[in-house]
Amino acid sequence: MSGAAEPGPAAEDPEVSDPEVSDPEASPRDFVVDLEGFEGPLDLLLTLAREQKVDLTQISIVRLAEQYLDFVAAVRHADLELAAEYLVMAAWLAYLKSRLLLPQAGPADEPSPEDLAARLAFQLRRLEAMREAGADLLRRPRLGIDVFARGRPEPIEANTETVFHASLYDLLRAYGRWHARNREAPVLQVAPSVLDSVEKALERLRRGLGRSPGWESLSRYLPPAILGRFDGDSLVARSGIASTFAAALELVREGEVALRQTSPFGPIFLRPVHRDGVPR
Amino acid sequence: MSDIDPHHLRLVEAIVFAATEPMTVGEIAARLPEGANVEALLAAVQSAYAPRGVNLVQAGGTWAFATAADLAPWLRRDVQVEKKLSRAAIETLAIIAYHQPLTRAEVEDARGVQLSRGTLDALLAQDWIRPGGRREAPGRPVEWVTTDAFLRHFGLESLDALPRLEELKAAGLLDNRDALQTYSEGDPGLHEAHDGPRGVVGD
Amino acid sequence: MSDIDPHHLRLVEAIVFAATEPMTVGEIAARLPEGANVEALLAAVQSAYAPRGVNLVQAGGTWAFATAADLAPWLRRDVQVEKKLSRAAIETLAIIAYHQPLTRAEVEDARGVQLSRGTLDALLAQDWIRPGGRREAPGRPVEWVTTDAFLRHFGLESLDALPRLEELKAAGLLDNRDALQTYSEGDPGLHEAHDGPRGVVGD
Repeated sequence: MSGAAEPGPAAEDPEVSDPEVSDPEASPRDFVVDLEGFEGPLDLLLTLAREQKVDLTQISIVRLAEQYLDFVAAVRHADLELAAEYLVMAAWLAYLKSRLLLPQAGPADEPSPEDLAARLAFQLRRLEAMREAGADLLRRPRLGIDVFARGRPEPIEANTETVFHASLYDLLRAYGRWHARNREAPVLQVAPSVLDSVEKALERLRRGLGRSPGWESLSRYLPPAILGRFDGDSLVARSGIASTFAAALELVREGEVALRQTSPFGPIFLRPVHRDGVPR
Repeated sequence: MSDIDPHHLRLVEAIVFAATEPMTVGEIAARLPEGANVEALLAAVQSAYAPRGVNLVQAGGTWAFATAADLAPWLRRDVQVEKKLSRAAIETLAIIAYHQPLTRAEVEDARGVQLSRGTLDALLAQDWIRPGGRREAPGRPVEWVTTDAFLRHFGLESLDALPRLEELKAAGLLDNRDALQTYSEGDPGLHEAHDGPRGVVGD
Repeated sequence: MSDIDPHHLRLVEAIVFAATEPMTVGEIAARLPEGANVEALLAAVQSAYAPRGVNLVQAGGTWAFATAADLAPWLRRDVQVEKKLSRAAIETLAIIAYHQPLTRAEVEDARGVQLSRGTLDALLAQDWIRPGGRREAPGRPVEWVTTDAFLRHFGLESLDALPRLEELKAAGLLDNRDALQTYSEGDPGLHEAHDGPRGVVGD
């Protein structure tokens, strides 16, 4: 964004001390500080407009455009960085100024230069008004500064109910943090295992136990996914069988069920047992 | 005020006084006996306390006791150092307060510059603004509005009490039309220069 | 009481009201203009408030305002203890709010840690989440969703009003750093000082 290389130290550049732009005593360094003090092109325009010392409704947009362009030229002359938005405004003001000075019929669907100038003036007036309104707000008696809420919460002993407190800010901040954390340090995502676990098998067994009092086939407790389509080769099926069997053994160990198998590799049956070993 | 039950009056005082947070009329009503005229009671308490050192203050829909504003010069000295709000934050707050509901892009238009990170954040952290819904427009951006906590902090009974509201309205400065639109079309001002900042788009 | 300055009377009220602890006569005197008769002022305030719902109470050499003792039966049922939500709970709530419906296991996946018992309990007790049905998946786990009470508490008109990711980012909230750090990086839109995140308290 800055201009081409300028010869010599900028401090010796006579353009920098253009009285139009800054204090004649100011060094380029002060100049940088000045520019950084502005919050965008409108802010700069507003400051320049005040130098005209007239009511904003009476302001000369042509004169203002010239002031702005001089300022920008001086900044660039000093080989200083200027944010793109300042340059965009400069280009537009140059265009507006030329149209205001050399009236010519523009395309019919384009606003007239006077209209554009009026809108710019409106925007400057509005920004100034909002600035003053903000200052007015700050001058009001403010809670916690000029005016105080009750300092001490009431110590009443009673049936207390815990109420958790959180603000919308807390909520959004928590989400933002969580999101940022996830993005910065991606957590290893392990897909949920399709294999059956002993825990799940135990849950199935405990849920089903007691529904029928007598012996029933352990195969009833296989995971729903493999029930009915018995495929001994599938890893899923084998894990289901193994975990169901292990879970059944676990329940035997805890004395909750009894197991029975009448022949090698034959079907396995189980039945719930009371704590004292008696069938319930 | 013959319909004011003195017992109810005392209860309203105690209820609002004991609360750790400002209370809505509905919350106060829920703690009073059936049929109590809460609005009238609050008005009675407010006028009873008006000449005192502690006042009953309304902010939007909520009520709380606070020290009288005119005592500020005598009370101010024992306050912790005030957190300074940036100029951008105050300007943004004023723009939202006077023009709400307002999208972020509209705030940027009004200031002619993009909002830096942290400006809305600072206002949110103070609980002075909240998202008030979405604009039925392309992108459905969030609209920002001020909160009752904002009103309370600045001692405003309602948004109608904003300083110089009538004057600004009369001057047409609260109209949203006729401004240069730099940001509200989504592109942060980077476009063909001869179009002007965001092409000086008309309505 | 001809020696009672009405201005001093109001000051005493405001000072005692705003104090975070009951105050001694000496502490009150230190904040009043020289020569004020603090004892007489306190007695005057006490008698002025005696018939009201709020009284000036002396206890062990200190003075404080308190709700009138005879109103206790009407106030007692309303007492609530405010606690800040734990960081785990607020994060869980935020994740459910943005991604609902979610099962417990999905919340745990998202946060990378198991949920402690109290976390969902606290959100449930607050009526901010509720079971919204069951996931058609093995085990048919409960799916959690947020409630209308959640929307009310956080001042949201609908879930749609939650700022989107890019809006959070723009507001400076999409950030893993502490607010304190964020605020000290010289961005022109920032506070000069900040309390840090309110309410994000670890368990």
